[in-house]
Amino acid sequence: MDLSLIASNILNPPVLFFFLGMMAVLVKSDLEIPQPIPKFFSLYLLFAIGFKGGVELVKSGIGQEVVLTLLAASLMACIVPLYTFFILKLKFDLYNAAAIAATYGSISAVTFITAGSFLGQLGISYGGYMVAALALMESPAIIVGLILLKLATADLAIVDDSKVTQRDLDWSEVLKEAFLNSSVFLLVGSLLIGVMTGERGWQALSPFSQDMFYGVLAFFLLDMGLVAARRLKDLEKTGTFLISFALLIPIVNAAIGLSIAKLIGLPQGDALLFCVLCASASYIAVPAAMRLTVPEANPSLYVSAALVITFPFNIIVGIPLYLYCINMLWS
Amino acid sequence: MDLSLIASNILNPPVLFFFLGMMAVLVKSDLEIPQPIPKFFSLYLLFAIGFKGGVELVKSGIGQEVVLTLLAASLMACIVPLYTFFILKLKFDLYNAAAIAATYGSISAVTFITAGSFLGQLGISYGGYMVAALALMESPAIIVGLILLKLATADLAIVDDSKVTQRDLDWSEVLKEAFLNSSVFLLVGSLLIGVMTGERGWQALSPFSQDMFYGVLAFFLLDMGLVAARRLKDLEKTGTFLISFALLIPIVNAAIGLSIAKLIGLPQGDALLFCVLCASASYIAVPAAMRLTVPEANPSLYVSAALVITFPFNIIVGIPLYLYCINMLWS
Amino acid sequence: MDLSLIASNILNPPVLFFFLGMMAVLVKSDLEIPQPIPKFFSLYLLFAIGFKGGVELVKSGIGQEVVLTLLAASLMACIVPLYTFFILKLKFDLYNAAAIAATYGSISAVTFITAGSFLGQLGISYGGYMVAALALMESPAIIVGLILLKLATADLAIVDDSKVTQRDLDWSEVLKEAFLNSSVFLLVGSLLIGVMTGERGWQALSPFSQDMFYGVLAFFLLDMGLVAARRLKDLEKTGTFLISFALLIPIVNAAIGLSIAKLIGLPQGDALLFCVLCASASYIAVPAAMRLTVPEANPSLYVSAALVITFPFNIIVGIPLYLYCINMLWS
Amino acid sequence: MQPAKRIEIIASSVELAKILDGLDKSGVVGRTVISNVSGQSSTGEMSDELVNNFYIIAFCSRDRVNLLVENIKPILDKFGGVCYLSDVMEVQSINCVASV
Amino acid sequence: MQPAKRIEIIASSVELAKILDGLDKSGVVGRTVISNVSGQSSTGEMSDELVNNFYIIAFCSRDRVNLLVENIKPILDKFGGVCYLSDVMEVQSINCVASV
Amino acid sequence: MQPAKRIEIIASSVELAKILDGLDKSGVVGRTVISNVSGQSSTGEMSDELVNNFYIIAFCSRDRVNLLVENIKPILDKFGGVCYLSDVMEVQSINCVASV
Ligand SMILES: Nc1ncnc2c1ncn2[C@@H]1O[C@H](COP(=O)(O)O)[C@@H](O)[C@H]1O
Ligand SMILES: Nc1ncnc2c1ncn2[C@@H]1O[C@H](COP(=O)(O)O)[C@@H](O)[C@H]1O
Ligand SMILES: Nc1ncnc2c1ncn2[C@@H]1O[C@H](COP(=O)(O)O)[C@@H](O)[C@H]1O
Ligand code: NA
Ligand code: NA
Ligand code: NA
Repeated sequence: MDLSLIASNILNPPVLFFFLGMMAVLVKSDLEIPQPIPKFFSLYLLFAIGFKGGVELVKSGIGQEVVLTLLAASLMACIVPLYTFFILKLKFDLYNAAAIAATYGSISAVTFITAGSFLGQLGISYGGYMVAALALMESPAIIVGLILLKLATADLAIVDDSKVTQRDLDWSEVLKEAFLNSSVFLLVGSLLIGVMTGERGWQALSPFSQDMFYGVLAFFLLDMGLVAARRLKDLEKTGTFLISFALLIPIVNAAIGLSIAKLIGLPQGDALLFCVLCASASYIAVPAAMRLTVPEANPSLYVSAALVITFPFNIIVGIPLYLYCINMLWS
Repeated sequence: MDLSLIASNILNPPVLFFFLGMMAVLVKSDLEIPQPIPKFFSLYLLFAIGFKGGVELVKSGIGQEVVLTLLAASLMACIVPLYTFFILKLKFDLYNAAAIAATYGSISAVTFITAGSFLGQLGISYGGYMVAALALMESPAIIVGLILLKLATADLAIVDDSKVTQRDLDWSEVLKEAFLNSSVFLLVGSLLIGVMTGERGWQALSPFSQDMFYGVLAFFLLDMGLVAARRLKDLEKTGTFLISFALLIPIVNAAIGLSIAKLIGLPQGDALLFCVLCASASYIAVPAAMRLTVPEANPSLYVSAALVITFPFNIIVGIPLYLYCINMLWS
Repeated sequence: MDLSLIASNILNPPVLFFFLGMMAVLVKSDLEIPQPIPKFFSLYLLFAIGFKGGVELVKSGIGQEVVLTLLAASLMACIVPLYTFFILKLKFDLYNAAAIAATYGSISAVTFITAGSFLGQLGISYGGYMVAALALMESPAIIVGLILLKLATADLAIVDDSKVTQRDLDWSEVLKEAFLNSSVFLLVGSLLIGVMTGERGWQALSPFSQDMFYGVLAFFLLDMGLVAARRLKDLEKTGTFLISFALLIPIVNAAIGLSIAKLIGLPQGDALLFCVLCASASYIAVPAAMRLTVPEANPSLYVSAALVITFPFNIIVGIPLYLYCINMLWS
Repeated sequence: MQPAKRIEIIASSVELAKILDGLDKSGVVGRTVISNVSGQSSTGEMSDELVNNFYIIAFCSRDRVNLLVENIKPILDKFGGVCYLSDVMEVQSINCVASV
Repeated sequence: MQPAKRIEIIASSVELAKILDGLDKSGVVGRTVISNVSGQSSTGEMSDELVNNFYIIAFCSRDRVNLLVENIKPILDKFGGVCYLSDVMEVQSINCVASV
Repeated sequence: MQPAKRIEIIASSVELAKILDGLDKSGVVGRTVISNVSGQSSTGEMSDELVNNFYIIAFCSRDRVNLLVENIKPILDKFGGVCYLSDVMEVQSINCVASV
């Protein structure tokens, strides 16, 4: 059963195109999706998923389940960076620990979207409010990471004044970067537009936002495969600790997510997406924020872990694995 | 009734995405549609509207109504720059007056397209020949503006020889810029291809040219919102005279257009599009031509007025307002 | 009959958009499809044709006809550069002769795709394995050309040692360039994914890969028209020999292809595509390889001949002409 | 023709806003930005495919340079990126003349 | 290696054809054009998001420069844009050697 | 601030990998690549609309230049393309300092 789920996930065209992209780099083909096409496709995917979520949110309304899920999502976005920070501190300095923790506290929209399309292929539906959860979980980790860093370096500053440079974070800028970055903004904006225009807007936009979705996702994952594979060589510098972290933490987080989903009583589709949100790590929004707010941290650590290990792991093994566990526990 | 039309226009996804774009700039989000995606989308929209117009022109044939409309369109494209030039001369020098007049004599294809999609949502049809009117009205204003400038500066040259540099316009270049600029060329070309391939071409191309249309328009207006809002600060330099001009002249022109449409006896859909053509101003083709032919004029004046005031005004208020008036007068 | 086929080919929107692009350059319009849109479209077309080929290959299975066709395709890809090399040597030096021969031994995917869409319009089907033939015929000519060059310059080196620089070809690089260049890689990769995901993948991807196909092709040919026409002036330097070569060799190759197709007993659709593969010349993959492996050859010769003469000839006259002959001989 | 300076700055696109601010503060209003530039440096922190670099060229009068360096250097020190100066002759620039 | 000149021109894309003409007339055949560059200048006439700038780099022999300046300056005077010259050493360029 | 060199290389994109190799071999790790640049040269072999050019800028310490020229020149000799050197002052670059 597990194997058949993995197989039907891997035989998903988008996942296969991800492999094709990795393969292209490995055999040194000169295949390349020229920028800004992939950039635009990522905007398109956010737009499409947000809009669809909004339209469906109107249909389903906001019940108790929705409120509970959103609360749980916010909670997870705060807890994950907290506990991982202390694990990461064992091996990394404060800056890198904070940056990696923030990365894993946040989410990967593409992983979410791939899980959604996997559900679609299996004919399992999910609630539009999960898109709101996606939006909610993108940013808090950035704030939590920075607070942790602030506290930790304040401690340090007392111990040894010279080593640590005084950080005067521009909080308004941090908050702006966290909540108004283009991903969150477009996702939430499209969701609201979906809510406002409802079924009528859907009919006009869906040939573009729905029918193209799967194909664009395939092309986008082709590019992600290229990007991830080009970074494979970074893994040497990353070290086994971070590699193990990047493989195990998703499973731990998915397990926590699964427990919460069971507790709230989410249906299977929503439960999978919730697990995937918990298990995924950000490789776009958070890294961009970290470069500005924690320039001392090494981007090749936090980007590589999230992009080269956690992302492919979730895409290929994680999604069907989590669904398998859900199928077992829910039935 | 008016309010409900405005509401149903504003609840149009494309218009909402225009707002979203403006909002992104106002809250300083880093949302951006990377070039050349918006450039390509504008080509796509011209291609799609031209092709559709051509196919429908074949179906409907060319009757008296068509000929009258095209004549009226050409007339308006000549009259508007004429009368506005004299109004603008009250406050601006000859160069700027001519450039702004030409801008308002020409049209905005995106406004036309938005009006068309608004009609589509209301289930009101319009004739394919309106696309021909669109193409016809793009360029004459450039010529009229330059002739006016030539006459006016010739007058001046007699009065005070030193102030005005002798203009030796390269007319062949002006005509080329006016009639062969990429917008007009692609629009007319696609229209002709629509005429030539008719229903059979339509069946092959419409999944691309028709089904995607609404979504591409939404994305394009998102970008237009970004572009317009980034220029909001230009309004300070623009002055109240030009701001009032940019708000009132569209209404005046729409009223003239409406009278003509009533006179010719256009059906409601066509009448709205005709009004919108009269009321809109160019912020792409004419500015590009003016930069080359009247470099003395200040682009931030003519672009800002057309793009930051007239365009949003028409998109948001104008289109439903004009339709409201038409509904009143036609019934 | 011939004329009606030519007419129905020319009244194909994609072919008309090719004309429109050429026209834009001739009347000096500033129409331009900004990069990387055309680059992306070419990737899209390869992806779509490959995927479709794969899906259909699964349906039809691999019979004797398939194997024979693929063998014949490989054969033609080796024979054409061989015989044309000796013709070309009459007028060109070894380097240019080898480069042009390789260009004509390889194929133009866009010509193939245009022929496919022409068949689609006429309601004639073709086998998915023809896409495999397309992939098979892209690269061998590169190798054959280089071997010929190696042999020929070795001869020369004996005669006159000083004139020819010792060529130490990096064969691994040549083979990589030949078989892993992005076109071949994406085409074969998409074909394999089509084979693996079959009907289910088709249902998910076809709104993107199938419904958009025709429109993207039209836009892409618009750009090809622009590109080809901008190079028209190169024809002066090309000389009448190469111009005649570029017009006659496609017909000769198509005739050979036709005979083989008749011999194997291909159905009409497949026969047309086979002829078109034989008749077409590469203006992307092979030129890129030639720049690196035979830098002594003049790109404006081999690119112009393939792009400015052979490509339009096939698109406009060749495709319907070959089909006319096939219709005559098959019935 | 008169002497002027060319300032070239390359850094990650996430820093663009800060650098433009620095230019504004130094009164360097004339400038050109090339986006989506890719790069590599020896810091081991190779450039991101997901976050691109930008390349700014600004020509300005020689006496503005010191102020600019003061304003830009701390940003690059903190966030990374490079900045180089060189000498040019100004053929045409209304702006730069105005600012001399 | 031999001395040469680098010419840099930045202006609005609507002027590109004119500038290229100017280069042709001056015999500067070797050149590279970067399109879709964005910019800002002090003229108050800020650059257009709808009409982008271009950036041309041309390396040429030093004796061609005067003719070029003569041909290009009037265009920039009229339509705007900037042009700067600087000194470079030519490592490799068949074209430029040929034109010396 | 200390003196450094700017190396500029323009060639067809099909040669990019070779040139980057040459830079690597010469220890020039800091560099920026602008892709999709179009161009023209006097060789009669005009640039391709289908195969674009690239433009590389690399700033490096002056003593690296000779090695680089040795490694790059043969590639350009064979496949075409241009390379120019000029003097710059380094305001900021951790990389380049490190390599001095
Ligand atoms: N020596 C150099 N020459 C040219 N570009 C450089 C150089 N060093 C760094 N860069 C560019 O600046 C970016 C940021 O550098 P860094 O902050 O050192 O990671 C790199 O990705 C390159 O694009
Ligand atoms: N001092 C400068 N340094 C670099 N680029 C400039 C400078 N001045 C102007 N530019 C560029 O040239 C374009 C046209 O300038 P202008 O004609 O003055 O509006 C601007 O949009 C900038 O991209
Ligand atoms: N003198 C030059 N100045 C600037 N760019 C040049 C020059 N010569 C050649 N190039 C660029 O280098 C590319 C390749 O030149 P080539 O190898 O001579 O065909 C051209 O397409 C131009 O983009
Ligand atoms: Na997470
Ligand atoms: Na108007
Ligand atoms: Na062939």
